[in-house]
Amino acid sequence: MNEQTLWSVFVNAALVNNFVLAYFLGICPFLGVSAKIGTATRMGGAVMFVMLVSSVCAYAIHHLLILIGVPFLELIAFIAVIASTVQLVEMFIKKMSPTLFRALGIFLPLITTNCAILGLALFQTNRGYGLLQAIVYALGAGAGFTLALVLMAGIREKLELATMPDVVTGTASALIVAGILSLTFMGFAGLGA
Amino acid sequence: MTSRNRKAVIGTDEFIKGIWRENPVFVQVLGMCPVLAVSNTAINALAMGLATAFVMLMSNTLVSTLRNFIPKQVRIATYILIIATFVTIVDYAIEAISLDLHKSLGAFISLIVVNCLILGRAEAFASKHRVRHAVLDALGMGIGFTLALLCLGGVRELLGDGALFGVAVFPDGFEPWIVMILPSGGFFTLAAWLLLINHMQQRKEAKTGRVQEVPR
Amino acid sequence: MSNLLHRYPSFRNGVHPPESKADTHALKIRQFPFSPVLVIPLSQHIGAPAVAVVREGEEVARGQLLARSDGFMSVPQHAPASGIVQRIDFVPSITGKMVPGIYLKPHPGSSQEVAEGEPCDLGTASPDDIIAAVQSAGIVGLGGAAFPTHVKLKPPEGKTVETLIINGIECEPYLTTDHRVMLEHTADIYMGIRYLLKATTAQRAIIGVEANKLDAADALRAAAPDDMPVTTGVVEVKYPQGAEKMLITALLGKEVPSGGLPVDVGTVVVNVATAAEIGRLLPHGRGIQERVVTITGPAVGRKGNYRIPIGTPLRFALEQVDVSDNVSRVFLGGPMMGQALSSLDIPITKGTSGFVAFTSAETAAEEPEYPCIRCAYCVDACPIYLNPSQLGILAKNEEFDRMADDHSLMDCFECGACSYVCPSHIPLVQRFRDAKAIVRERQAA
Amino acid sequence: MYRTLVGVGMFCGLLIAIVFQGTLPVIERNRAEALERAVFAVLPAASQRTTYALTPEGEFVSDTDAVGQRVHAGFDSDGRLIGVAIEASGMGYADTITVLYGYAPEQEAIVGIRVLTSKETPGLGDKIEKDAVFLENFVALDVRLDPSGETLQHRIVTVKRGQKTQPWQIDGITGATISAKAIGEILATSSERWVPIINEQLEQLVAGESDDES
Amino acid sequence: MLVITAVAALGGLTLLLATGLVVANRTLYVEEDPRFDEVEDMLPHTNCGACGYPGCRSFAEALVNGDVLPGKCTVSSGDDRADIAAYLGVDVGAEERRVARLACAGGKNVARNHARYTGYQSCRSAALVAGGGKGCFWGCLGLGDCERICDFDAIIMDAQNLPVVIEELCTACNDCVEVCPKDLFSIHPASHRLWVACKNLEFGDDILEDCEVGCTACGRCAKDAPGLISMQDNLAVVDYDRAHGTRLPIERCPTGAIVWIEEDGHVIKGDEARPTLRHSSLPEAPT
Amino acid sequence: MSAKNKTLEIDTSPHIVSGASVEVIMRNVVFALVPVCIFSVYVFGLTALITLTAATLSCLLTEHVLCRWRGDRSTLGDWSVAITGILYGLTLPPALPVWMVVLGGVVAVGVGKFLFGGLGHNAFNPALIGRAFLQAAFPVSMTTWYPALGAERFAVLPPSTFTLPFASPVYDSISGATPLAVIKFDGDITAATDLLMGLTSGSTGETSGLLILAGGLYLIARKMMNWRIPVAIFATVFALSGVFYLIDPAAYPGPLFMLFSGGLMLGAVFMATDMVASPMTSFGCVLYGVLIGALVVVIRLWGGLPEGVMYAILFANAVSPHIDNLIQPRVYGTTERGAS
Ligand SMILES: Cc1cc2nc3c(=O)[nH]c(=O)nc-3n(C[C@H](O)[C@H](O)[C@H](O)COP(=O)(O)O)c2cc1C
Ligand SMILES: Cc1cc2nc3c(=O)[nH]c(=O)nc-3n(C[C@H](O)[C@H](O)[C@H](O)COP(=O)(O)O)c2cc1C
Ligand SMILES: Cc1cc2nc3c(=O)[nH]c(=O)nc-3n(C[C@H](O)[C@H](O)[C@H](O)COP(=O)(O)O)c2cc1C
Ligand SMILES: Cc1cc2nc3c(=O)[nH]c(=O)nc-3n(C[C@H](O)[C@H](O)[C@H](O)CO)c2cc1C
Ligand code: SF4
Ligand code: SF4
Ligand code: SF4
Ligand code: SF4
Ligand code: FES
Repeated sequence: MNEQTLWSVFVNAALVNNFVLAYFLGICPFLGVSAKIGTATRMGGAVMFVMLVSSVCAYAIHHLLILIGVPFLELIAFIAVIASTVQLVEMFIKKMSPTLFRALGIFLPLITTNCAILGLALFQTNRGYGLLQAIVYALGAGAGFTLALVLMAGIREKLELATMPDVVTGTASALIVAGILSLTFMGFAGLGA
Repeated sequence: MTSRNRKAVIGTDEFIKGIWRENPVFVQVLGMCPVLAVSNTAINALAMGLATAFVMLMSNTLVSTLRNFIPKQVRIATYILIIATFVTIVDYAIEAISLDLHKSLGAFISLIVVNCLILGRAEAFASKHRVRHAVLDALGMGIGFTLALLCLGGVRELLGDGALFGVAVFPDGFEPWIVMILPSGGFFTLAAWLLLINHMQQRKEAKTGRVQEVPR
Repeated sequence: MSNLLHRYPSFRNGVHPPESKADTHALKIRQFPFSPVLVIPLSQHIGAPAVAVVREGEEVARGQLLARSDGFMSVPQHAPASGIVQRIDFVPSITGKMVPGIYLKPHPGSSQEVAEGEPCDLGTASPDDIIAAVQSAGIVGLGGAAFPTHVKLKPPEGKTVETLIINGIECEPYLTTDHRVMLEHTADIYMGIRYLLKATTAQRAIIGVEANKLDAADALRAAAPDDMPVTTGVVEVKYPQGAEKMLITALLGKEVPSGGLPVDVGTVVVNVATAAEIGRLLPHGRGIQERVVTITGPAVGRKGNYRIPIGTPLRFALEQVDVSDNVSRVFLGGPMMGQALSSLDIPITKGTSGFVAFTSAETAAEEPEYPCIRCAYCVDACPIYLNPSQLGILAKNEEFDRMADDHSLMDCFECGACSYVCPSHIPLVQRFRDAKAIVRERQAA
Repeated sequence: MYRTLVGVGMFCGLLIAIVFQGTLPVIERNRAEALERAVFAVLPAASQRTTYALTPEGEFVSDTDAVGQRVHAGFDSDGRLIGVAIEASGMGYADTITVLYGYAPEQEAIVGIRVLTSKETPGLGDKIEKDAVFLENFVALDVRLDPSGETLQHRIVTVKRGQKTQPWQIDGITGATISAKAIGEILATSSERWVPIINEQLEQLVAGESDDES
Repeated sequence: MLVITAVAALGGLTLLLATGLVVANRTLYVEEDPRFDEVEDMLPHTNCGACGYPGCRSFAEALVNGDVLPGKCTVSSGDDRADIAAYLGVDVGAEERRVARLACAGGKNVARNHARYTGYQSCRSAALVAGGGKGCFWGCLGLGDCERICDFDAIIMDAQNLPVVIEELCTACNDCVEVCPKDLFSIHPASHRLWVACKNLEFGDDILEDCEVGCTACGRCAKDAPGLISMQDNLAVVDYDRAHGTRLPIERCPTGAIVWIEEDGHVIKGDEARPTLRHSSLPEAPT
Repeated sequence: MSAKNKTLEIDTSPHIVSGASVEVIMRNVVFALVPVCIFSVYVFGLTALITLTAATLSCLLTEHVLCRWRGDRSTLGDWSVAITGILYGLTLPPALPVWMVVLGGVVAVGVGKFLFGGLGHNAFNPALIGRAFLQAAFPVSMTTWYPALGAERFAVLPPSTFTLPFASPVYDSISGATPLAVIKFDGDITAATDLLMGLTSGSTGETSGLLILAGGLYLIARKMMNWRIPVAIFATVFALSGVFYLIDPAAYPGPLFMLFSGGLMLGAVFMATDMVASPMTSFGCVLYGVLIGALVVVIRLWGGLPEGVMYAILFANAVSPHIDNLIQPRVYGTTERGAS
């Protein structure tokens, strides 16, 4: 059992131990989808949504597997269930609201095979979060991911118009900015204690 | 773009390309999370690299073996299942071998499941090639990945701890650069490697006067 | 100076270039002689060129119609002097292109007498009559744009003009034409306003004067007729106060909608010199033959304000005022918005409010261009509240569509305030001109 | 399609289950050893241990399947209770710190501490694991109960290095004040909860027959 | 026992998920361009986002829509990318190659400036100031807007400040046509060899004061090739709808304003045309 | 008359310029910083002089070398890197080993400026990047403070200053804690007059708030600095900390203490105002200032670290493109703002 307050869970996941900048989770989309602010924002929203879904799924699976006595299937069950659930949601959104799909749905496949989602499921299980804590954790992690992504996108949009030296290609510049952001986020240490 | 003649591709190329030309870390920039997260020491980097390589090897083999039996619609799901299985296996194996190592790699062993690199090789390569080639490909990619991780882990451990594989390298009194072991150090080190590689590439191009096709 | 003591109304932002008007603002308007040959382009205004009604070799009298207007968006051209039509041919123009025009050789000793036409009687004429008379007098905006004035006077269907604004701002450095006109032709201005008020059916008129011309404001106020709803508003000295949008904002607190015309906020803006010309010409039914031009600048020996016949080649004009040998740049209009001349064969036209000549000594050394340091000087200067810095960066990256779509490029009216203040010496307005041209072409395509 | 997917699924299940069963004994042994090492480290005089769970009713039971928070009682070779090893955690500089500390009822003091997990900055925050002066604090850190037996007489606090004057104070670490304070907080909170309970139920903690639960 | 539970559990789970997806696929199917699926299939399905698109599917859509090139995908091998390119490229039929051609030959060695332009170095800006100061109002200002805008490096400014189109590199993208303030470029099939390299609309030898290679509208070329070449607005105009494979019209052109472009890009003038050997620029001529 | 045969020069308008230039602005910032540096040397003695010199020189040299390496002309002439160097030096602890100072200077200009494309393109404040890097790399050295007004400060150098490159510094005789650390970890408050006069331990430049304010006022008067940013920061810090002080004066420090302690003055006046990394519009600058102020208060009061000005400014740098996107001036004659 874990007794962290919800606020502390949230601040920790969002700022102090930001998923991307401190835990290195979800780096691929962080580098890939952070070139435009608009895309980054929508991606962030989609991540937050998937995190919620998978957090709830993971909570359920974890307890179910313990119940039937095969906790060692956790990893494979997590990934299979999360991936399928997200795919179902994706199809559902595509059918029901093409606009929402354009805005959020197209990011969903990208997110399922992303460390941040599985990492969230594993961490919340490791830490023994209760359902409510797990949900807040997912929200915090999603918010932190979005924040990092959007800040990154803002800077990259600006850098797109800059005359960087030839050796600095897209990925390298993104990594440098990420490093600096990570330095910056160290300032939040100790908050939410 | 001209299509290269596929038949002419011999096995060695499958092996070599992953190490340098299509290096998963430095060229394809894939699977960055474990690369950055567990490259704070050379040991971790090596272990992570080997674990990933093992999973890739096994899943590539199995996928390639089964490639003609797996229906198209469910192939991704199948690959994920296969990969997850081997990851679980590796996870338990490492835990059995060394609890400490397992602890320091943390969740990132499990996260090999979602490493884009492995699924990428399964889908892009193993599902279309014969087992022998798939194995070579996995080996090449795995070694490339491990080497890249070592490049990072080495630099980070050296500066961040003054040691390499846990063995002190600098004389006493060395002031460690703690930033290198911190997350930002991971980003900076990888960026530095990329800059170096870009620089070398450009120097080479400038020399040969040829604009290489670099994936942008 | 007076700016510091009083708070005069103004628009937001803008810049304060040195005024450089002291050399000429006290000098009375003097009459210029005729040059040996007058070069009269058929298109001295925005719109369709006039159509010549004289033949080569024909004898014309001063004030006689040389070319008639070609449609509503066009004005006629009158002979600036009595003489012989030498040639109807291509004449040099400020755009660098040769354009159709008339070479008129004045008779030696041609008098300054002008042929009378059909007067337009203020008491009896209908608004439409006045508008027609303004057109046939060949009047265009003398403020610089040379837009046919009668077109402005006729509000589009469904719009009404409430306020007539007379633009006596003259915010360009160096120029003092309007200043002198306000001092010396006060009566003509008020006569012109009477015509304009009647033509536009506006309720009132405001004469806008910058605070550096308080003597002109005093003169106008002193001479204001009691029976006219006209006031004189003094506004802050600031560039580009004279731009009609800025002036309307300063005087009325309204903003002309983007892409709209002054009439959208119930106003028409007419330059003082234009108003004076209307008041001078319409009672006699004459057409424009000359205009007041400031000739000044470090390269000019006898600076001053001159009444110069239309068509006088610049070379002749400069010779008359003892231009220095090492003149290197001549700008038509002031230094902020004026056009540089490539050749002295270009004639003075109706739109020429002044020209400024610099010697090579004033030609500043080329300053190196730095990257934009985002100092926001330009943002604080732009009277249209654009973000010239961002526009400049986008222009450098050739993101023209983004400039237009996201950053309102097309609202830029090229006042140059941003380029003026930029500490990085970035040629902002030049880039915007290029970008606007490209965007316009893309939109047309 | 179904056949492949389900087939692969079942095959995977089989594979995992086999590996799991194969490695389980080794892993369990590893874990038990690690735990044992930790427990004996924080209770230096102990040589055997029994794991208890605190049931919701507030009883200690040594049943391995019982639900409830676990503590590990350490005994010397004669079966005399040396102390109790308790796990506690709290927020450190970077992330949650988990420690195992040994409480000796006889001395009414904390007699050892071991950091189980911490992400504190290497070279700084990780001094809480390595700094000799700091660890010295935990040879006998006073957690005396006040006469009522319900709370501690003095709550544990961390003070600046060199300013320790009382046995319940922790001498901090320069340059890692935050981590050192966090340890103090963790111990204070945990001891305030556990010490009264343990003292009340001392008699339930007796040397058990099962040392290794595997 | 454990093994059986595990096998059963995973078997059940996969069965459940597969059923769910199959049912969903039936009920929630949305009609789309089939090429999306095809192209998506050729992609590696890693959904890594490295291409900058949110997942392989979006990338496939972008590929089909022509917004992006296959090389953006870093995961797939060169062969796969080639396959995709080939798949998408099928409908680009073999068309005649088209290139940009410049209608001005007035480099600084043969054409004069009236005034010295010192402002922002861009043809567009210069063109707004008295046409740029060049004697010939229609001629190239030589400040290289076209060179800068060409994304394919197909234009270089030569020593005489005239743009030269490298035909192999030119993709006929039209950018230079749009950018030139003097409208000097137009896109032509590469087979158009006969070329009028002037746009000056003035008449007579006065032109030669400003530019030694301008078209004086003498009309000899039109006489030599009646029908093919006509004089319009004081300028020779080639009617490419007729057979234009003849070099004849250039022979008597006195200035060399009409030229013949060889296959290798070499430009040939008629014998009458004064060969211009000068390489230094002409002095500025005040007017 | 020969004038008529002259070839005229033509140019696009405007034909006159205001004369403002980057060098002049940057040079004046350097002038405004000089008193701060002098005072800091007075307070900390020789070691501060060495630190400031090493910081400035390392930045200048890095810029020069990198420009040359890139094949451009050196951009030392625009004075901007001199500001970076001096400000970077002013953020460092006075007794920091010179080798660390140089390393941070290389990072400041190399990573913080050059890799981003040089002057005008850096997304973050380069001086602070140098400091943030050092803070993360050598946290102990970066939080070891040399005491102010030591008796021998002009005679004896602390042993740490000339530590061998890459070796750990020795800080034996050094003590001293910043007012912020004192209040955070011990709960004591430093006297206000000491703070105001700058007679406290701390970074080289966080000594005299009054001199910094004077420099800022000079630049504001010459319109080389946007006054809204420091004012917004001060107002926010004052208001927020004031509220908490009123709620519980025992637990929270007073607003004046908050204003004059730590790097707030230097940061708010000279570093947050770096035009390159701050928003363009007036309202955007106010928002930016409020964000920095609020972060400073949050980090100081509830965070783990005693001081948060650097992190607050870097974070706000990262937010500033978004502020610029969201807060665009409303274009004349329209009702919407300019940018999307
Ligand atoms: C195409 C065009 C149409 C215009 N139509 C009108 C009009 O209908 N009514 C009017 O009052 N002014 C009209 N104007 C004049 C403008 O309001 C303005 O006075 C003129 O462009 C000169 O302004 P400037 O000297 O500030 O550049 C028109 C201008 C242009 C360019
Ligand atoms: C930047 C700028 C500055 C201007 N300055 C003046 C000025 O000082 N005086 C003036 O009469 N018109 C000035 N104008 C032109 C006015 O906008 C407007 O066209 C003119 O007052 C209309 O009168 P007109 O058509 O009778 O010339 C300026 C225009 C612009 C774009
Ligand atoms: C990169 C970095 C890492 C840090 N890590 C720790 C840490 O792990 N534990 C800690 O207590 N303080 C850590 N700190 C905080 C500072 O060292 C802080 O100033 C110090 O704890 C204050 O203690 P002092 O007053 O004894 O110097 C860190 C600071 C930085 C910049
Ligand atoms: C008011 C003002 C403040 C400045 N502050 C900084 C600063 O904090 N850090 C810095 O590196 N440069 C600063 N500069 C200088 C300049 O903007 C800096 O070199 C650029 O950030 C480098 O591109 C400042 C300049 C001005 C005008
Ligand atoms: S030129 Fe355009 S952008 Fe510049 S200040 Fe004037 S209106 Fe604004
Ligand atoms: S005035 Fe110049 S340097 Fe300043 S923000 Fe504008 S464009 Fe940039
Ligand atoms: S062809 Fe046009 S765009 Fe190119 S240099 Fe000449 S004038 Fe400029
Ligand atoms: S801009 Fe386009 S059309 Fe012109 S030369 Fe370059 S590729 Fe050819
Ligand atoms: S490895 Fe790709 S998101 Fe983590």
